[in-house]
Amino acid sequence: MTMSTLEPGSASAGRLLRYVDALREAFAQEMERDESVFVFGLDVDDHKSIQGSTAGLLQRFGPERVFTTPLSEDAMTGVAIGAAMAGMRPVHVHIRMDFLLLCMNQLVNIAAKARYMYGGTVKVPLVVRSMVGKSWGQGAQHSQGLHSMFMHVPGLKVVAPSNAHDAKGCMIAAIRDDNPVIVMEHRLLYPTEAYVPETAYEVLPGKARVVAPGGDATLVGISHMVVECLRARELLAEVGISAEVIDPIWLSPLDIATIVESARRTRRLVVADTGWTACGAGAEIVAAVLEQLGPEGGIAVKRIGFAPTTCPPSPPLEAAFYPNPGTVAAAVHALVRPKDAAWTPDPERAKLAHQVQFRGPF
Amino acid sequence: MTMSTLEPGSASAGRLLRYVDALREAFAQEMERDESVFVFGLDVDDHKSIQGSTAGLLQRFGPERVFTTPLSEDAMTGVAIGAAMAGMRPVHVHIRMDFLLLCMNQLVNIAAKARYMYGGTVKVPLVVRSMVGKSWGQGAQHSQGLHSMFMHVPGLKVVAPSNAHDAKGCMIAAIRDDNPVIVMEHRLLYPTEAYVPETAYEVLPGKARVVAPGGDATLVGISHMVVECLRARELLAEVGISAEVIDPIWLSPLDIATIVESARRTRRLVVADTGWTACGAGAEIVAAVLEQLGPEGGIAVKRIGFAPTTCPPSPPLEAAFYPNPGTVAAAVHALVRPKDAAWTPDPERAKLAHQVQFRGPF
Amino acid sequence: MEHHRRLYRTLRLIRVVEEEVARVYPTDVIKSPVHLSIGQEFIAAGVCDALEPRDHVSITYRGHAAYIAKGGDLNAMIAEMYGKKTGCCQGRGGSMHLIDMKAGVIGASAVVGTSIPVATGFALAARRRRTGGVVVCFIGDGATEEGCFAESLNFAALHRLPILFVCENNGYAIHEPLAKRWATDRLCERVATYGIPARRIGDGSVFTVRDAALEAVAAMRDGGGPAFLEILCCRWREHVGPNEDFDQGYRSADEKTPWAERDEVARLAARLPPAEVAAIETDILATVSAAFAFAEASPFPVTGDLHDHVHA
Amino acid sequence: MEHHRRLYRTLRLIRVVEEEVARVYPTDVIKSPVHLSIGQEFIAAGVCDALEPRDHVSITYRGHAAYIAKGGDLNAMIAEMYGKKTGCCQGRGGSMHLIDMKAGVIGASAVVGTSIPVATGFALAARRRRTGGVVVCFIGDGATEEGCFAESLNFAALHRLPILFVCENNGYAIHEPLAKRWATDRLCERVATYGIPARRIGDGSVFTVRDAALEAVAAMRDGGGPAFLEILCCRWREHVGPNEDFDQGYRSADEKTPWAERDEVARLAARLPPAEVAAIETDILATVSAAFAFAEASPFPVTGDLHDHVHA
Ligand SMILES: Cc1ncc(C[n+]2csc(CCOP(=O)(O)OP(=O)(O)O)c2C)c(N)n1
Ligand SMILES: Cc1ncc(C[n+]2csc(CCOP(=O)(O)OP(=O)(O)O)c2C)c(N)n1
Ligand SMILES: [Mg+2]
Ligand SMILES: [Mg+2]
Repeated sequence: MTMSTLEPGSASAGRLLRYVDALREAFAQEMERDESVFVFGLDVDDHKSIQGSTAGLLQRFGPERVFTTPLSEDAMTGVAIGAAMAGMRPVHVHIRMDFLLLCMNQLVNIAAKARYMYGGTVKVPLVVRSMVGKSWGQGAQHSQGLHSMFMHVPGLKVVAPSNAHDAKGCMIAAIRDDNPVIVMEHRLLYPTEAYVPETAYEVLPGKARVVAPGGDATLVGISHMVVECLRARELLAEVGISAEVIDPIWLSPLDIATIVESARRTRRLVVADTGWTACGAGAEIVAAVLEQLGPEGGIAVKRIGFAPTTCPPSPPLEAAFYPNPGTVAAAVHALVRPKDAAWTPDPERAKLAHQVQFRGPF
Repeated sequence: MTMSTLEPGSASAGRLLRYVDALREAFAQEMERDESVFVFGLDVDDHKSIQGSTAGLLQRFGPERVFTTPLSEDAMTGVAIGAAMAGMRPVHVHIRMDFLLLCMNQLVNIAAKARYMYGGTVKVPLVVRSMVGKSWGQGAQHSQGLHSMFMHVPGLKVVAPSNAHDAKGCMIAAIRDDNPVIVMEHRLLYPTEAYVPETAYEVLPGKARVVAPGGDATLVGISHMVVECLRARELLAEVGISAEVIDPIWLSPLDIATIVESARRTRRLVVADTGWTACGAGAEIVAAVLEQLGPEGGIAVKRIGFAPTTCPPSPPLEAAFYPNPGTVAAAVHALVRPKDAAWTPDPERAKLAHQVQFRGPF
Repeated sequence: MEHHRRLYRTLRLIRVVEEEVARVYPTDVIKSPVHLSIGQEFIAAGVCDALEPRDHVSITYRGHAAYIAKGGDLNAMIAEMYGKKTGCCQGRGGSMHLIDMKAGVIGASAVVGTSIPVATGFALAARRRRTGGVVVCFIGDGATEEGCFAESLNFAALHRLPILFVCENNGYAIHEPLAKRWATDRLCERVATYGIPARRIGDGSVFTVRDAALEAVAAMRDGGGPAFLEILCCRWREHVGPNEDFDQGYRSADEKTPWAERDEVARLAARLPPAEVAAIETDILATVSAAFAFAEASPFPVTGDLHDHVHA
Repeated sequence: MEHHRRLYRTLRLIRVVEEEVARVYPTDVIKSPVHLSIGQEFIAAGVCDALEPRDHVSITYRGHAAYIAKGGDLNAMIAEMYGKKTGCCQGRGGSMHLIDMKAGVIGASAVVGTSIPVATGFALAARRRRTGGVVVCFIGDGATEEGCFAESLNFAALHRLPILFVCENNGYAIHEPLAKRWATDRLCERVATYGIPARRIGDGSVFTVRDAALEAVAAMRDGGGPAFLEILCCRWREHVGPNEDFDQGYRSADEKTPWAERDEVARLAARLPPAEVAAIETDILATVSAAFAFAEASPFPVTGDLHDHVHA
């Protein structure tokens, strides 16, 4: 299926490519360009090659630059940090973001702090790839979007590309960045397509993208939720509400100015996240926008994300756990027309195409 | 020195006790009451006994219930979880909150989720004690307040007592709680005194405390920052600004209603935290208050916390890294009198007594 | 030989359940990934035969065999895989998080290795409460690479906890062979340096496994400390999912051949009177089809249940 | 014996620096906790004597000795402890995070053990870039209890990385003795099961240490994999801070006696011509007092520096 958030503007807009292939192209091009780039992590070199995102790299670059590891996420993260400090550019791959909880010490106590606590004498050009799993029984420990924990920590950068174009551009930017970058990919985005230039390019921190314009509410979607927000926007349009959808792309550093500008105009801000809301990215965005708007404040705000529970695999519970275009649209509607009766779009129409298709195995 | 936020109201108000001794009393009373309570973790049984907070417990309850461990924070956390699932009530002690980064997997992937993912068939009555270090060269890895990471995760409770009275009451409540509770203590609070009842009592989740009333601004202080907010309030009073100071005590679950009620009245909300602000407790409080206030919104907000850098040990840098009564007061002033010139209290007067006294070693 | 019959029944029950799971899997009634233990049943069956009700077992996401062998509720297991309210986790766990506290099955983690210290904590509690119970902690070969394995061994040995670690060494973590993960295969030797009796079993025999477990458990009940068994085995199916995967190129079907030839299920059947085998078979088929029918008939949880059990 | 003189100079330099740190400590000019290595100098001195400039060492928060022995800038070290802008971390590290990338000192962590995998990563880079360099990773006995130690050993051995792990076993982690932390003391035996040559040195001799390091490093430069040394030693001072602590009840002064009797600093001095010792002493005192004067005279960072170096 096609889910292109970036229309072809010119010849240089590239071909339609899947998110997973865009990632793979980023690795191949950067490994070609720079000898110091290497890709490692559990299962990067097997025939499944991380859902295909590392396919062919072993054959092309050899086992010194593409290799699996023992099940030792903590030490392997330290190894990546050391190699990065020594001048290499490791890309450390985790098939689930949940496993980063095993490496928090290395990421937060070492990677994030090394440059600062060593007085600027070292760099840690490290990329940590991690994937958020969703639906079909992923359950408690294979489903978490933990980006807000990393956004909390100075010294780390965090990026969550929502489409194939940004997947390639952000990954290349991350690899070239001299700092540790946590890349949050989303499993459900892997088959989605966008126009992707063939040559290497960077989608750099500092610029959020207004994905679709609107005047009644500002709708910020994170990662996969960008896609669901676009669908919510369509549903809202049918009842005469116009939502502006913004993709922050980079979560840290965060381009808050673009969101502030939009919210100042629409007076309503909804953040839809692929994670829990408490101390989440949505809390950060809401608080930062309101600090910047200052006394003029007075905008209505709402965060949407995972329900405040562990992720349950049973389908009816899972459906209630995750936000979806219908719940997003309903939340926007409630802010825009607070006096109206609550409105929820027809659940059938609110379903997302790629959401429905996905079925196991992992 | 005396820093009593709770005045003696009656005979039952107890004696003046230091924070550290209040903690110790809580352990002793609960261990006496319930055989299944035990206290373990690195160095709980040596002559320094975690700054004195576990002093005497070994002698009284023996090495089966009070013991040190190998340097294996990850596995020891799992051991605590298993023992808790099996019906014990472990109190697992870490002399620095920074070390919890070694146990994130066990805390987030197991402790927080066990009851939910096992369908309510188990309980995890676990207490994790951790201390925030501050000043005098603690530096990058011995200074972090990581409560917001835990507030993010459903299934965990988080508490940050700011005075001796709450230290005892919250610790007893945490030990009796059937869920995993992360207790964030603060090293600088250890010598501070408050009136503490002799008998056992619980300071339960669900009720924030209005520590001092005021009409111009709502000032929420977390952990140690409550003390600094009270000092800021005095400084503000001198220029005719009246700040209401609120101590949430429990951060998760959070009594947001008390804060909302105050902010609705004062129209200004400042949260002063002992941690970074991005996706921090302050972001959560600001966003939750604004969601609840709804369209009436229109209040001015500001978060204060660690500077967005790693903690540097050099004194001038450290002084700039931490918020203090002067910076808190200045922030409130800016919200209350946005058109006035910025005002900063005399730095000498803004210093905190116990802050000045503290000098190493650890 | 009463225990022969008992072992056969357990082995056969596990095999039939797993094959039924594999059979219905393509119909999408199972709402979780499944990690089958076909070919590895002799380990759980042999070890759990040495246990008593007061003992605990800690299992993995590849835990169907041990769950069944320890006497976990089969209806609740299948219902859990179907995502039903009657599941052992009320649909909140799925196949990777089976638990049955009544039967002494203390749960499973989908994060490899992380149940090792949790199991060690159960052993600490057993020691402290002087229940006389022991804990068996099942793990895969991959789990031994996680740091918490070494940390847990040291702690268990230091405190002489009653815990038997059982490593099911099937030679692979997903598709990665030992040679790409282990510097050497001197695992038992390493574990022994903690003062933990460690033994490697390579003959694939359920009886050898059972005897080793009996011996280890007896020593623990006498106040001995932890023990360790590394048991070689072969995973007959793909890592996750219902199919074989010898056509995927990462391993050859030859690896399975010797194991298939000495399949314990068939071997034990051949040594029992045919009538007895037939009776057991009838019984098992009834049990298993009842369990699937139970799962099928059970209701799903409803949306309103979502917020239950976040806190106790 | 040129290397005898060189070793003595290093030993004595470390001792004098540490004693000066202890002396000035009560005046509060040092803005960090200090973990002195007095009594343990022979390890860093012996090991680093086997190294070349292209080699790296990873140190701990008790890292003054190894920092100096590898040739780290002394002025920058003392200035760092004073919190000065001229410090090796510009006042952002403090005594627990010394680094001198020019001298091959790759930094220290205050979270015990966590520098082990980082050092292993440097060894991976050295292998990949074929620098011919090796890495020495200094750790305490306590650090071996952390899971990342086992994980790192396995990985280093699997990839045959050029890294020498040196465990300074002083018998304590803060005040906790080995007996409360280690199930057994068969550490070298355990490390050997990874295929890593492992040796325990108990004689306290800087020469024994140096010879063992030379041998290990030579093998690595020839393409050999990792090696391990466990070196027994005694911490003469308290865990953190400038004082002795034999009066605290957790250990007796007798523990120090044999070590003090064979103090390598005194022993090597006695074997050199007195005039040479005196010349070295003059030189060292000048160096050390210059370093403290440099630190004293250097400016503190200013508030405006706070946000530097968060990102590269
Ligand atoms: C900590 C962690 N890392 C990686 C994974 C992905 N993963 C799932 S199963 C598995 C293989 C584990 O192998 P082993 O322990 O030998 O068990 P087996 O599957 O062979 O029974 C891996 C790597 C995971 N679930 N958890
Ligand atoms: C992960 C971690 N746990 C606990 C501590 C507290 N701590 C600081 S030093 C130390 C002892 C370490 O002992 P060892 O490795 O033997 O080194 P030594 O101090 O004896 O040189 C401990 C437990 C810490 N800094 N980091
Ligand atoms: Mg395996
Ligand atoms: Mg030591």
